[in-house]
Amino acid sequence: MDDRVIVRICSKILTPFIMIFALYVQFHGDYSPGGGFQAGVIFAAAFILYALVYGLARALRVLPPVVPYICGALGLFIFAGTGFVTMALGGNYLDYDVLAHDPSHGQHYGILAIEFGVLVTVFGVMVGLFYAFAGRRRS
Amino acid sequence: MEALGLFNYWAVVILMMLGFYTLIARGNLVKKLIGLNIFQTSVFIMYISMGKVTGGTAPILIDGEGSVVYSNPLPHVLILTAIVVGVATLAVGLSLVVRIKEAYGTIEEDVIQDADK
Amino acid sequence: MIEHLPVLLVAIPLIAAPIAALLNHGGIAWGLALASAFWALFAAIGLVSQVGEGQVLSYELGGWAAPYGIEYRIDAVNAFVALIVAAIGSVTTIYARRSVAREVEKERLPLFYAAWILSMTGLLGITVTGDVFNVFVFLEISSLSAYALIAMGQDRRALVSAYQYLIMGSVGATFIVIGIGMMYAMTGTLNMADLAERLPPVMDQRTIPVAFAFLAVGFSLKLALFPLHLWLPNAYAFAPSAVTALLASTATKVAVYMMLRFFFTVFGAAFAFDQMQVDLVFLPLALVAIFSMSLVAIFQMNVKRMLAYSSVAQIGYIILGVSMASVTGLTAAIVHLFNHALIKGALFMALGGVFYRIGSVHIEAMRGLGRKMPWTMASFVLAGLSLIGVPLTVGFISKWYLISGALELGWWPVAVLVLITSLLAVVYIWRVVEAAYFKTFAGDDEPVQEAPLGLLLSTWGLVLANFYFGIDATFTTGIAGQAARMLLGGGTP
Amino acid sequence: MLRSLGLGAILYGFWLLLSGHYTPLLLGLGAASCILVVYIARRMDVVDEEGLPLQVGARFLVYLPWLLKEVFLSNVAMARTVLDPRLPIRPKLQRYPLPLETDLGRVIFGNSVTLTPGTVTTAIDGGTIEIHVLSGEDPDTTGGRMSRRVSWVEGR
Amino acid sequence: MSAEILMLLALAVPMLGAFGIAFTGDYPNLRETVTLVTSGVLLLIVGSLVPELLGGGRPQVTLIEMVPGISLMLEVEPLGMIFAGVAALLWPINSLYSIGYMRGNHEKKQTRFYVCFAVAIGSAMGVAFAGNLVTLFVFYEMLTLSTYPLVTHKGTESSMKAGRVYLGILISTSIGLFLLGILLTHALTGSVDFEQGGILEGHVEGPLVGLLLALFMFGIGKAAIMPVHRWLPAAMVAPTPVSALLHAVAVVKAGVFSVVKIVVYVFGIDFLAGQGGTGWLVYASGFTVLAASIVALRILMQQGNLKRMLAYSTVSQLSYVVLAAALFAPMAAAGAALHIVAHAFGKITLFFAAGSIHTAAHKDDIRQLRGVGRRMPWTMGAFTIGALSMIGLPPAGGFISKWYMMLGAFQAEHMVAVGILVASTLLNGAYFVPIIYMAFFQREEAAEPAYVGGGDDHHVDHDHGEAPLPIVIALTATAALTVLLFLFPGVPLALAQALVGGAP
Amino acid sequence: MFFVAALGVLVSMSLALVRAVIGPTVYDRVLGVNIFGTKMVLLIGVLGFLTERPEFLDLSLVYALINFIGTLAVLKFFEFRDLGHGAEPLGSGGE
Amino acid sequence: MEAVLDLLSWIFIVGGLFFMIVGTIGILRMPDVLSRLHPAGMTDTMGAGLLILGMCLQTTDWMVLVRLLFVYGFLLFTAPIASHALARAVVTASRRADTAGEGTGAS
Ligand code: NA
Ligand code: NA
Repeated sequence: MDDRVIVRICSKILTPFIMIFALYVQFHGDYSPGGGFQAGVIFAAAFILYALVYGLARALRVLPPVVPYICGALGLFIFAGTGFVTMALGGNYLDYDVLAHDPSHGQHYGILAIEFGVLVTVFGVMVGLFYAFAGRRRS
Repeated sequence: MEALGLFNYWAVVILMMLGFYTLIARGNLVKKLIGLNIFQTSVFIMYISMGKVTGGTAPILIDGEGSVVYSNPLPHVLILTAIVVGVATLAVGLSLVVRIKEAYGTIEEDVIQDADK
Repeated sequence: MIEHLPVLLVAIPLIAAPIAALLNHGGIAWGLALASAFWALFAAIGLVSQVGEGQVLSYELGGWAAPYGIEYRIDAVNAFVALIVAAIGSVTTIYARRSVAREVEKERLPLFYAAWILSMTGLLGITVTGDVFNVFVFLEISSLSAYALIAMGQDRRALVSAYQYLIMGSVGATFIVIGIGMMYAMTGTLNMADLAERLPPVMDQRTIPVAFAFLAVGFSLKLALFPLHLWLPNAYAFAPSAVTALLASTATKVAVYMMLRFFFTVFGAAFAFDQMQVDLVFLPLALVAIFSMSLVAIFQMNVKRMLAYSSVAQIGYIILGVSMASVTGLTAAIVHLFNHALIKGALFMALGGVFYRIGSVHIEAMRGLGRKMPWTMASFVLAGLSLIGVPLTVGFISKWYLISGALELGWWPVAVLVLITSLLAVVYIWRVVEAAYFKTFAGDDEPVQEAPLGLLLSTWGLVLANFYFGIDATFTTGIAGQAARMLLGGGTP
Repeated sequence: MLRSLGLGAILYGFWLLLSGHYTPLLLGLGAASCILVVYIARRMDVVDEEGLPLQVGARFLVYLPWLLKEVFLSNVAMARTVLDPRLPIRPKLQRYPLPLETDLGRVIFGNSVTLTPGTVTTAIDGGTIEIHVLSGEDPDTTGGRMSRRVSWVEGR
Repeated sequence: MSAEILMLLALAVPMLGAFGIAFTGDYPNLRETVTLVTSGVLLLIVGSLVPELLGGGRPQVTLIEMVPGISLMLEVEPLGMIFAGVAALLWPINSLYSIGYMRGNHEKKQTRFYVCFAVAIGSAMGVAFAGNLVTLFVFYEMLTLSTYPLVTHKGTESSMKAGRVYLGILISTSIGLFLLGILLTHALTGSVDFEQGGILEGHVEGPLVGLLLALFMFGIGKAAIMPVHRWLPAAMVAPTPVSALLHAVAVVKAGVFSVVKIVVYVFGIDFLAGQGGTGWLVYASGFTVLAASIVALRILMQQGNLKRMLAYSTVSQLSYVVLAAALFAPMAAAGAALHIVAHAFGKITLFFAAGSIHTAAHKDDIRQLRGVGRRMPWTMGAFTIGALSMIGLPPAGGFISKWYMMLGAFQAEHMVAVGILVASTLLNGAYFVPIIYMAFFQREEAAEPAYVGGGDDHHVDHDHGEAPLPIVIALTATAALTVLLFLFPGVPLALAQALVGGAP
Repeated sequence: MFFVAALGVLVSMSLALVRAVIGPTVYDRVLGVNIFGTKMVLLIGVLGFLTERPEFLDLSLVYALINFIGTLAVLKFFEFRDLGHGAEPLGSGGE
Repeated sequence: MEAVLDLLSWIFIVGGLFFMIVGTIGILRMPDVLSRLHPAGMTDTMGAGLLILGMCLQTTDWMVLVRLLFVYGFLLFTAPIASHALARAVVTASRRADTAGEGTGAS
């Protein structure tokens, strides 16, 4: 019989809400730039909570270790790539105005893209780090 | 308000000292990192509590002349960027500590130094 | 295309780094590193050619104009530094392939090269940006990747060294960000040119000197000014050979550039030297660094460590030039940025060749190597002569300007000290020469081969550069002199 | 499947409450986010009668005010204890049988006990619960009433 | 061929020769041919520069502008011509001697030896033709570095130690003092050029002149003024041809040459004569002359190492040159220039003789020399001529140069200098004459225990004759040159007079 | 009003910090830090009101979350000396 | 109306601060970890609750209200879990120490 029933069930309930909160922070980030970072931290926190309660083995099954690695690099790629897209569209590097007909929409999309890059990187780094730590004793 | 500003100032200074002390005085590598992080956090608090950084304009949507423009989001970005950098530093530091622990079997600085003599 | 050059210099390596990490193949990752390094070199040459006559290039990132957005601003000073970084980056990347394949596990290669590219990106970014906070961001990008690179050294002490570097480097970066925050609080801008305009009216307030002090300490930590150099010797000694070559010849140089930029462009020489009298602190520290670290180098048995201490001493020379706050002194400092990069790059690369073959850089292990690895050791000796400051080498040019600067100011004892410490360099370089040429090989009878061609070619490339720019220094001293005048002219040109 | 849809709906409601901006872009992003989260939650295997206890929803809302009242009362009592110069406490660990059938019920009960100052759940082990009691009053009066109400919430 | 091209060739030929030697290293005969051909070609080149110079020409060529205002440039003037002539003349002879010596003694790493030798000669050419202080310094340092492997040639612990002393003193004085002097000159005058009459006039006054002079005099360690002379005795562990190179052909000559050149073309004789605070140089060099002679005398009395005694003799002889230059009198300066030549011929003869004895009999100490004159008449005959030149007696070239120096001392009315010259002549006689007497008139010591020293594993050979033929030819040639200088001092004298501004 | 609230919260935080510092057991410290954290959540909210930046409330939610997970992680670490310890064997969850 | 709201806010906030500070005083006064958990609970339940209630009365912004309630809901949900986890850890650790002690005592 599992004697950690309280923690187990409560985190079960909590996890989806944490994740949706992360995405809320993410997509409302353009009103307060930098949301991508918080979102990444929160999203990673949801995973870390899960791994803490259910054990690393199960967390690894849900999210294989290569995923955070890829995320880390992919985020940077999104960030730098957006700059190139704006440049390809005739603007300066990271000049979002050119991303849509209406400059303000362009800025909106640009910030969304950048922030998404940040989210992916931060998530990858945090989870990767947790894996690195939690996985040590076993190996 | 004045008093609070002053309080923040002292909180920053105390945190900074605390972090710096931990950083220097502790032999445990993880504690050093924690000290570093406290030290950096104190700086973020300083940024937040500095009137001109946050007091200017709130990063919300404001209406310009007919078209929607975004206000200066700078202070917010600065703090967040600094925090990201701090977290990344912590991440690299901790992963180093993990590997040090594997290589030396300890995370106490003096033991490590003895081991390499 | 050409108008995007300032940002492309940084952006292309920036996007190459994640690709290198994602593709997960060591060879491709190296190829990407090489491509980005050569790209940076190409772009840097383009930039240098555009700022030759004192022009300034400005590039605004994103939609926001200068005070809010980030501006990249290129003049003779940073174009030259970018050229140093890109050139050394290219040579060391060529060098890295064989050397790193030997010293770093295969699975880690993609990550290694991703960090390698990021490190270069950060350094290039610091040089081109005209935004003080952006400086901090790039500084941390380069530093964090440097910590990761150092930790990939074979010896477990590499880990501890990287950790110590991380702690001290982060403290330095935090000091810098404190200073930047204070300046922002006082002026409401992060743009260097704007700061230069808005600082003078508020300079009598207490915050600005405090900000200046924080920045000065932060930079001193990053550039390993004695006695804040403690992280450097071990970090250089235990990092993979190629990493040592890259960092030793670029990282501290860029930190010096950063300091020059803040002292001269942002605060202005008058504030830094007349009001804050930073030279009163820097001059003695530089002299102590030059003397004591050269002395310490003599007693090192690990040759890499020996050269690391020598680097701290050489940084002392650069700071000495800065403390003069005269055209000649600054020219000496800036030209030595370039020259020392050539010298130390060549020396560490030669040592990397030694490590490649015999797996050690202990002075006892290098006995008799002059015969076993003639080309490698010849390159070491020639670069060593340059370090000493023998005529026809770049080291001589640096010393010439440095001592001329000292004599112009009537700083007699300083000139003498610089010459005396050159002699200390003779001593520590000659210890290696004697071991390599006049003692018999200590190892088994196993034949020791010459280093691989790729290593040799890149090492010799730098060695020849040591002589080329030592014989015809008109280009380097010309641009350094222009940069010095520009910095002393106050503000941006 | 139904439970997944339910989770999605609840999450979307949560999103709408937080968002405050009801543009097509953000509504679309919200929907996409909910789908992503439900997908991950299913992968995590947390979408079940414990992870999304829709079955107790209504009864729990009835139980909550009573719980808050209990919490308020014991808070006041605890404040008195703390401020009493003699600090009249007699802490001890006690074990009680739990007349509850589901893990969810036990969790609700255990958390309610912890939430009321003066008692902290230290362990739930199948049919028994171990509670740390601060001032030796028999918690049975509270505990008894509470377990009955939780049993009702549990609805079995 | 124009003079400019000839000057460039004078530098390039030895360097190319070094490459040729390196490439032919596996074939000793071919290698030695390359050495001899190269040295012969160099002699031709240098010789063909003389007429232009005597015609009053001062050919110049700028190699490259290193930094704005400072170039690597070459210029031929009389003093440099004297030095270059001596070096170019002695190189082929020394090469011939080296072949005999190196083969006769089975020395190792001969290729490295010849390569470094060629580079050293090339550097000496650079020193001789240097058109400004920086160029002079460049080649001066090259000379130091290229001779270091020669000094440590044997690779033994003692030769390593000697190498460290050699390099330590030469580099530390050149970087610590010489370079500082150059930089100070540049800071004061904005120029580093050599000009007739000097460049300091009007830029510097008073004690600073003395200081600057000291920086140059002690900075040019190769001139071996006490106390920076120690490298020279230390370096005598090297093979004899190297000693010849050091003492006669290039190294110490480069030192005293630089001293004279700087006194004449940077300070200017008239300028120095009019300055206070520079008189000390006469006393410093005079002290060196006497002290080194006394040391040499002590070595004689202890029956010590012959080459070591010759080394101290060199220290003292070099200081003649410096002393003469320090008199700031035209006649003395001419004497100084002449003495560079005279001492070169005489001293190389002496070292050749010492090496000859070492090769033939493995004898290195003075006490072993009894009776050697009868077994090796050519060698000891040449030795005698060399010794006469050192003392300053006819029929050796040393007489001419000492004569001019004496005249200079009277011209400057410097009676102390006259005294020093007289006293040192007596001292020189006192340590050379007994050796000649021992060699020719004393009987050989019998059954002496094997002498182990100098890192040499040969046993003393008591039943020996003359040295190998190349050695004998070489030392006869240099002895002949010493006598010829006495008989026909025309060309060097003309050059020496041109140096001090007299009509050529 | 909010100024008083901020001051009060700060007083409470300092008291919690005292417990965290004096210990004596590691659990006392965890408790102290945890309480300090939950009070920080409130402080951020109050400061948001004080500076009229209500979006600080998002920040306090984030902080509350981190505080909670951090506490759990530390406790788990002290129990198992390993954050990856499996609370249940593979595949046993959610039957 | 506004004055009434202000008054209520003051009452709630002062009340919240009262429970909060008394709670932390309790944390300091109580003799052992488990006992300290009880007053700790006060700060998160009544302390935070009343404080947030007071703040709720001061806002007219629906979004702020929602967030304040979420913050409190989150605290109320997680505080007992954290307390329980801590208590459980303390009890488990002390039992472990006891059995270890008995083990050594018996041998
Ligand atoms: Na409770
Ligand atoms: Na003599």
